[in-house]
Amino acid sequence: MLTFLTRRLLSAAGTVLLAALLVFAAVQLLPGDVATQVLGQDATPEAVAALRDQLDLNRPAALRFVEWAAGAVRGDFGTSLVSGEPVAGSLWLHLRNTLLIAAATVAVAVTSSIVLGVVAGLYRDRWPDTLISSLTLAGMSVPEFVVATLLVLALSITVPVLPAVVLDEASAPVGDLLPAVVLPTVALSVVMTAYIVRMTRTSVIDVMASEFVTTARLKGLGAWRVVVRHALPSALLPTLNVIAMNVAWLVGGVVVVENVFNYPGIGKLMLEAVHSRDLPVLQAVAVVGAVVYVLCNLAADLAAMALNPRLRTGERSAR
Amino acid sequence: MSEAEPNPVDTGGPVKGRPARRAGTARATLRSMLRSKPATAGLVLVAVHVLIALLAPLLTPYSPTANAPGSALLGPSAGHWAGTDALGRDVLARVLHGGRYALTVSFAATACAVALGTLVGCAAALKGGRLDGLVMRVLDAVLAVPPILALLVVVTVLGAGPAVIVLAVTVVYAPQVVRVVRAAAMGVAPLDYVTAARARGERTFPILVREVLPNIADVVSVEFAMRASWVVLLISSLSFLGFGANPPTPDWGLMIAENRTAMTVVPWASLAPIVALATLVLGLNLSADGLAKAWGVDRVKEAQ
Amino acid sequence: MSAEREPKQEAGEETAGGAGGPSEGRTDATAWQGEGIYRREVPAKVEDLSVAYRAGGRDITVARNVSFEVAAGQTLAVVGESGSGKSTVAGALLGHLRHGSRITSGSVEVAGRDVFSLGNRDLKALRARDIAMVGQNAGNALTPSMRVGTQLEEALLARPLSRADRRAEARALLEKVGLPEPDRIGRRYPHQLSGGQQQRVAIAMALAARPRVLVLDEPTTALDVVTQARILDLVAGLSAELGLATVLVSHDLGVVARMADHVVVMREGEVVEAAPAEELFASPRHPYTGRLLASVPRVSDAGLAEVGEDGTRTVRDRAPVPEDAPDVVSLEDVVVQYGRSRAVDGVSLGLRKGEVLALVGESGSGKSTLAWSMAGLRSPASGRMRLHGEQEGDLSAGARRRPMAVRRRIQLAFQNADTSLNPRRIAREAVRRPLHFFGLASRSDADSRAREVIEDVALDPALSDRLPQQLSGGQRQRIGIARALAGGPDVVVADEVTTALDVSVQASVLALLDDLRTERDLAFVFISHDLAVVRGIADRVAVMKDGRVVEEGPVEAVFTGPNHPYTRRLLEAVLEPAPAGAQGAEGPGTARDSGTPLPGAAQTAGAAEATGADGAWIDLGGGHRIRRGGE
Amino acid sequence: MPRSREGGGGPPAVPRRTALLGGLGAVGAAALLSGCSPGGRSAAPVLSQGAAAGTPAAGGVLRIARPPASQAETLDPAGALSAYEYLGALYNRLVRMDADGETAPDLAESWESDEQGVRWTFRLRDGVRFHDGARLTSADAAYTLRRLVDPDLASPQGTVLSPLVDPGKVTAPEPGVLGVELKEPNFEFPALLTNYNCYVIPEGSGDAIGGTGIGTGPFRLESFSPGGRGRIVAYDDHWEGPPVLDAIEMYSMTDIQARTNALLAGQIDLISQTNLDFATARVVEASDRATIARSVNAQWYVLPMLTTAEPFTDPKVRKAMKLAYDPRHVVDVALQGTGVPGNDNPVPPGTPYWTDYSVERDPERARALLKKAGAEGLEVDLYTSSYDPVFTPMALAYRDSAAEAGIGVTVRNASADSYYTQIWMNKPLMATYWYTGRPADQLLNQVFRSGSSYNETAWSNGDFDGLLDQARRTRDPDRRKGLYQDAQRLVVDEGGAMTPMFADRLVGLSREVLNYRETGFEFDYRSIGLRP
Repeated sequence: MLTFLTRRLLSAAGTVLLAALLVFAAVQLLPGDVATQVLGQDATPEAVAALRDQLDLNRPAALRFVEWAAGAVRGDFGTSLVSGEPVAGSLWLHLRNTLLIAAATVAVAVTSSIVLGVVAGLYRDRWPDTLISSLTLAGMSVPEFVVATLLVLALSITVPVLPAVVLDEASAPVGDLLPAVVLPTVALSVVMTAYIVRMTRTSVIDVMASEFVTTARLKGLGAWRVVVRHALPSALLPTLNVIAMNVAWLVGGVVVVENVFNYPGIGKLMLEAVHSRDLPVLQAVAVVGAVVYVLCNLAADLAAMALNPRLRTGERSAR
Repeated sequence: MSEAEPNPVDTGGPVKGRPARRAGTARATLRSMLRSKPATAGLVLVAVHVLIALLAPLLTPYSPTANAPGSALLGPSAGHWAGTDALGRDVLARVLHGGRYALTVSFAATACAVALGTLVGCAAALKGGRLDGLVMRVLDAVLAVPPILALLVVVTVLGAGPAVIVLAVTVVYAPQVVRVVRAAAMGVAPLDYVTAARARGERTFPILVREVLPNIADVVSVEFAMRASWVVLLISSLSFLGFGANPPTPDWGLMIAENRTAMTVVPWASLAPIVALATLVLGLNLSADGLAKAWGVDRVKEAQ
Repeated sequence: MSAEREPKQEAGEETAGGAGGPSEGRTDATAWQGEGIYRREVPAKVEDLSVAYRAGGRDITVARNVSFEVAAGQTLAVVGESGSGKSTVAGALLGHLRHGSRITSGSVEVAGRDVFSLGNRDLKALRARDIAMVGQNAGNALTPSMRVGTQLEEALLARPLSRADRRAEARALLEKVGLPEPDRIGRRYPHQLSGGQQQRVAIAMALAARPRVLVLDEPTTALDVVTQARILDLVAGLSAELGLATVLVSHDLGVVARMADHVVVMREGEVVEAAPAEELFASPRHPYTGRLLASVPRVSDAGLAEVGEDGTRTVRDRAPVPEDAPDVVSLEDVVVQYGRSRAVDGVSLGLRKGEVLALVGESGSGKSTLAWSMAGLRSPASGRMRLHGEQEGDLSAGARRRPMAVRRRIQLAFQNADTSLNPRRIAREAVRRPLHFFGLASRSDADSRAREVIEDVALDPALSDRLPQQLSGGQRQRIGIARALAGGPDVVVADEVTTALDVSVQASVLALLDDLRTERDLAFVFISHDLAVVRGIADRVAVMKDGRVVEEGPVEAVFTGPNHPYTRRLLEAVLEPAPAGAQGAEGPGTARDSGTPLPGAAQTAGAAEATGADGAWIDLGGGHRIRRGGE
Repeated sequence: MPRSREGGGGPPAVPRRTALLGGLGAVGAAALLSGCSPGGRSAAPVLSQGAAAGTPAAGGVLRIARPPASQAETLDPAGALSAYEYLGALYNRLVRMDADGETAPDLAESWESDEQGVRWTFRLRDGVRFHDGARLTSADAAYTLRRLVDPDLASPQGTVLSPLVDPGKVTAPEPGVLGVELKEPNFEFPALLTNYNCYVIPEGSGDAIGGTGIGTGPFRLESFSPGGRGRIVAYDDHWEGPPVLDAIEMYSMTDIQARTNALLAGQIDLISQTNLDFATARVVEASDRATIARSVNAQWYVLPMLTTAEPFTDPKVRKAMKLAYDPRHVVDVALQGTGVPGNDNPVPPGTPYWTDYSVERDPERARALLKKAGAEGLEVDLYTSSYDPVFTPMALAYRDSAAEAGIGVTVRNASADSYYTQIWMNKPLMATYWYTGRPADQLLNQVFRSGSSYNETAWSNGDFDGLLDQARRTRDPDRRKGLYQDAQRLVVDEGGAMTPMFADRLVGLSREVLNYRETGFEFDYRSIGLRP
């Protein structure tokens, strides 16, 4: 178990490092020199040279990457080209804010979608399934920016119960941000729920048709017991990965929704960095995204181990 | 040994019962899809969108790009069924033409992503060993980079244009296709007919083309339909963020972005493209479901 | 139609008469074990049952007008090949139908209640108390996420027991099914148990409710022969002890013979014959039953059995391999590794032209790995593996590195007819490709050549335009063999080629292989775990265990002994399709010819002295040798 | 002034700065609102002309949504990255511009020059105190001016002032008097000090001013975070008397839509630096929480042709581009009539030096010119962005119009955030705009003079430069005006900038806001207030 964890963590770290390298390399490949980009029209040769010097661009890329990575490990992501401040500070704040939405979304979407998915799976082809499946299809067919726009129109402008946009900046206390979390959470949950419900439904249908559930039924057990004790653990297994991928997506994919709500999260930070070619920020965001992705997958694996003793105990006997 | 479903004894009669899944018989697939109402609806939706895109100029007397300052922001009327936008352009005309951009770019992007992903995924599955390890490692890292970030970087750097969008979407989705296709190909690779080919000493490429590809064609097709629906959404999101089509191209995402503030004044200027977009995505989703069902592909599991 | 009528009436009579038949006495005696008040009640009764499901807009009948009943303490076997509807009937006894299926006529009565008219609650109660089922594969039937002890205790919920009592009872049950250390086993998860242990747990679970009816659906099919024998003993003992009415569903006539008092034979959803076991095995009345029985290979046959239309059985003479037949393949000390473990650990064997060498062993013994290695799919880590003949070839190279001429001379045929053909290509294509690939036919005449090859395996060439799923299992297997023949090989490695086939089909495929061998002087490496099949087709046998050959010799010698203890265990576990009674002195479940007493360890040692031993081996002469050391 | 770009490391600064506002036309609007007569364009602006006026409640807090200049913005008025909305509230200038475009006293009560227009004397208002309590003296004003021309600071206005001001010759002879001796005569000098970069800061505060915001204005700084929120509160000791409001809160929102939604949802009271597009304006106007204030001719829109880039190096092509299109059509399409045609002259109609000169549209002549230039069937890319909602409609309208002269225009959308770094002055043809509200002299010098850093067309014309020099030396106002008008004609005939229109700016604000008055490109912070 411990060795397993160590191995997984090491491989996760490798993945993050490789991802960081990819981003770093991609950034190097961007047409145009960073210095020229930043200077724009004022890019006289001397100015470019000076800035290159200042940005440390004159040393080999490999060396810079190693140094950067060494800093990143210690939480030092360098300095923003735009604000001149350390990247880490605003990165953590934006990440914290996004995690706020992400946590709320995960809580809402995962619970509701599992419940809905199980119901749909159990009532396969009957009206609850038809209803839930139609709703999820609708949820999958409407882009989140449409959902977000409609929500603002309905709940902020027509009936102003919730803020349309976030007025606070990234460093606002969590308490101040809470009311602003509601609408983004709803918008994201709609989309996310749709996918997880479908997954859960299929998985429940599969498992309910499995031999061991049939056996449990034929043992004369109650329906609740069959579903909760026998079917659910196995049914949730394949769902875990979908959830993990959705959560990972949340952290990188909230761009559109954060944009609509002016929410000071990592998506907004990313968009700003892309626009202003703020490479250190961009790179830091990419790494944070990769870390979240890797952690989500790790969490999914651990959850899978909790649900599946086969993974937990390792293969022992068997013939 | 227990009977799964009736199987013929050694009499030579065709197998009954089992859903026929025969090679090359698109007709059988179609028939099986048409038996399901949702799948039929999906196919019809997609077909209607394709038809509209093809016939758009015949369906409306208005140009989708002509500005008519005199008739801006009109509500629906006999002249303009869905009203006009802020520049006086006929909303219906723009929506009808909008499918052209959405369909072409999405189709091209999906095709590239799926083709590339299929190639790499099959190769990794068949070759196995170190190549597979390497591919999966790199893939994992690529998947770890937030896709939207990759997309935005590509688009900001190369500028927004159909070709760039296609490239960007390929970059983002190909790795996911690789995973799915690889898993499917891994399911086929150990099967005896592939083993037979390997025992003959056939090279990897003929094995891939002759033995593996035909048998994961279903997975790939379902993948295609499913990805297409995501790609349509993604491209509209990009347009919405201002990274998509150049004005005055009629594009649904762009239209929604342009007109969403005015939703209370001219609701149809944004609702019409929303409806168009949603129905196309819905159609693709339903078709993917139908295809998956007809071929017995577990769509959700494949999606992992 | 007539085939169906007849047995139905027969069964009906039995029901109507309420008595009669050899089992009557026992029925009455054990009926007392029911509730307090005696009721003249049959524990399980199926009457005129028809089940159908809808597919492609029409009804497909899976079971038609099936009737039978089981008395307490009795075992009724439902026998049939795949597609006979036997499993459907088994499920119906518990009120369980596959999704989409429904009853179109008749009824199922268990413990006096009409199963399909029960409400949810009553049905649950019935399953919890009166009837239980053990499925084919306990590995799938046990919930993977729960400890087996917990699952067992769950099955006790219907009984008014305290928690502690339930635990104790669960422990007792595990003990009862012969599991050692029940406490430890109870804490394990299903995957931590072996297949046999899993099946024992499943049986314990079924017994937990103290049911009156026990349904066994192919309970031992997934198990090794040795384990199978033990499980069957267990079930037989428990049924007798508890006075259960047992319904056994099986395709294996050996198992049925061992277990059943009464047999119902089904084919394509219909009952073709129902009779007391002894009667049925002794003199089957329906021709189908006769053919079925005759098709089962027996270890006592000295050659392949051929079955006539009417079920007559003649044993074909084995064509002897000429003394001077040259070796086509020789293996010397071959080691094949998977990672660090040795799947094949130093095997030396020879194969002569026109000879069938059987590799026998349980799963995991390394026999398939060895075969695949010969076919060039996995290179040995060490040892020599050579092909002889007009062209010498090194077989330790992978297929791709072998010269074309060597490659085509050794070919592989597969076990599973479902996966051995590319489902997207017509059957002929599977044969055409090697013809073309090996340069044996030009593009233009490859097609006609392929037809010829297909005809050679006794298939109508018209079938060659079909896709695999439009062919039956046997047909597919023939195409698979045709594919192996297409290259014009000297050696065919046949990996469990008949294992997945129904007995009647198996017989015809075996006959085909035998014909091919004689006609073409082909050598076969025939891999099988079924000793009866081996006895019929092989010239020589090599028994493998844990990657090594433990015994090797001419088929007669190996089947008469003396043997390696492991071989002996395999032989003892073989079940023959003759009812327990008829097997007389041999005792139930054994197939030994009483004329060949089993040599004990002492005999083995003695034989060794007689002929002289060379290190690890005891040579019994005539090419028969046994590895030293027991299991 | 908008358009600064500047320096050293910062990205675009400008953009938003430049910001906003575009106008929307009244004319088309009418049709819309009144339910539209078929094909007709009636007039009658439907959008209200100005904000409600009246007696506001004493006190109150106004919430403003603003686009941040950058994540690195500061409160330094002289810099390129200043947080513009704060400046007018925190600081005062020596001279400001009144509603008629004339110079008016601010911190300087009066000024005069010698005969040559070289020696200038400004008399400062007495009793003015900075927020930190220090008295305003001419030393502060002198410091401010010297700092502006300090090349190290690289103030956008530095490029305008440094040819004139020698830091050594800025003197403070007595606390209430500032003396400036120019390097060359310039009778327009006071007008050049109306720029927002010229706000007066305390002597020696240059390094800290970006964070402290200490000035003499009606509000003082309470908090400020770059690219984030901030709050300013009434400065009771302001020399003109305290402002109506107690405080103003500033919120940064990059997305135009977000700002609008916040206004509609009642989360903020005023959208600053945002010209609403016509459709949005109608939504805002229709809402019961918010409305629109119009600021007439608040900005002028330009399609600058980079005269150093093909194909616009050829004057014939430039001329053809201008002859090809109909400014009226552009106004109609892009502004729905809420503006006036610009006829390629950047000086706002009705301002003192404006001349009514235009060249008649003539697509045929344009065709002929192109043929002569060997550029028949000209295809050009025209870049726009969502930076301002009018850019794209303007580009599309130009595209329509130019098609008649056989010119193919491809409109390309570029990212708003990097628009002023990647596109402006980089691409041969793009859409942009400037605020009006700057003196004609500054405008012409800054945007059209050879070598000026804001010369977005890179046009270089000796005659034009000479006219400007001569005008500055000319004391007689009428003659001076004549020279400036000649210069305008040169711009129209030969320059690289197409100026299709002047637009009203549509400002979204809460119905609660009273006395929103905008002059040039800033509003009156003192008198703005909330409904009682």
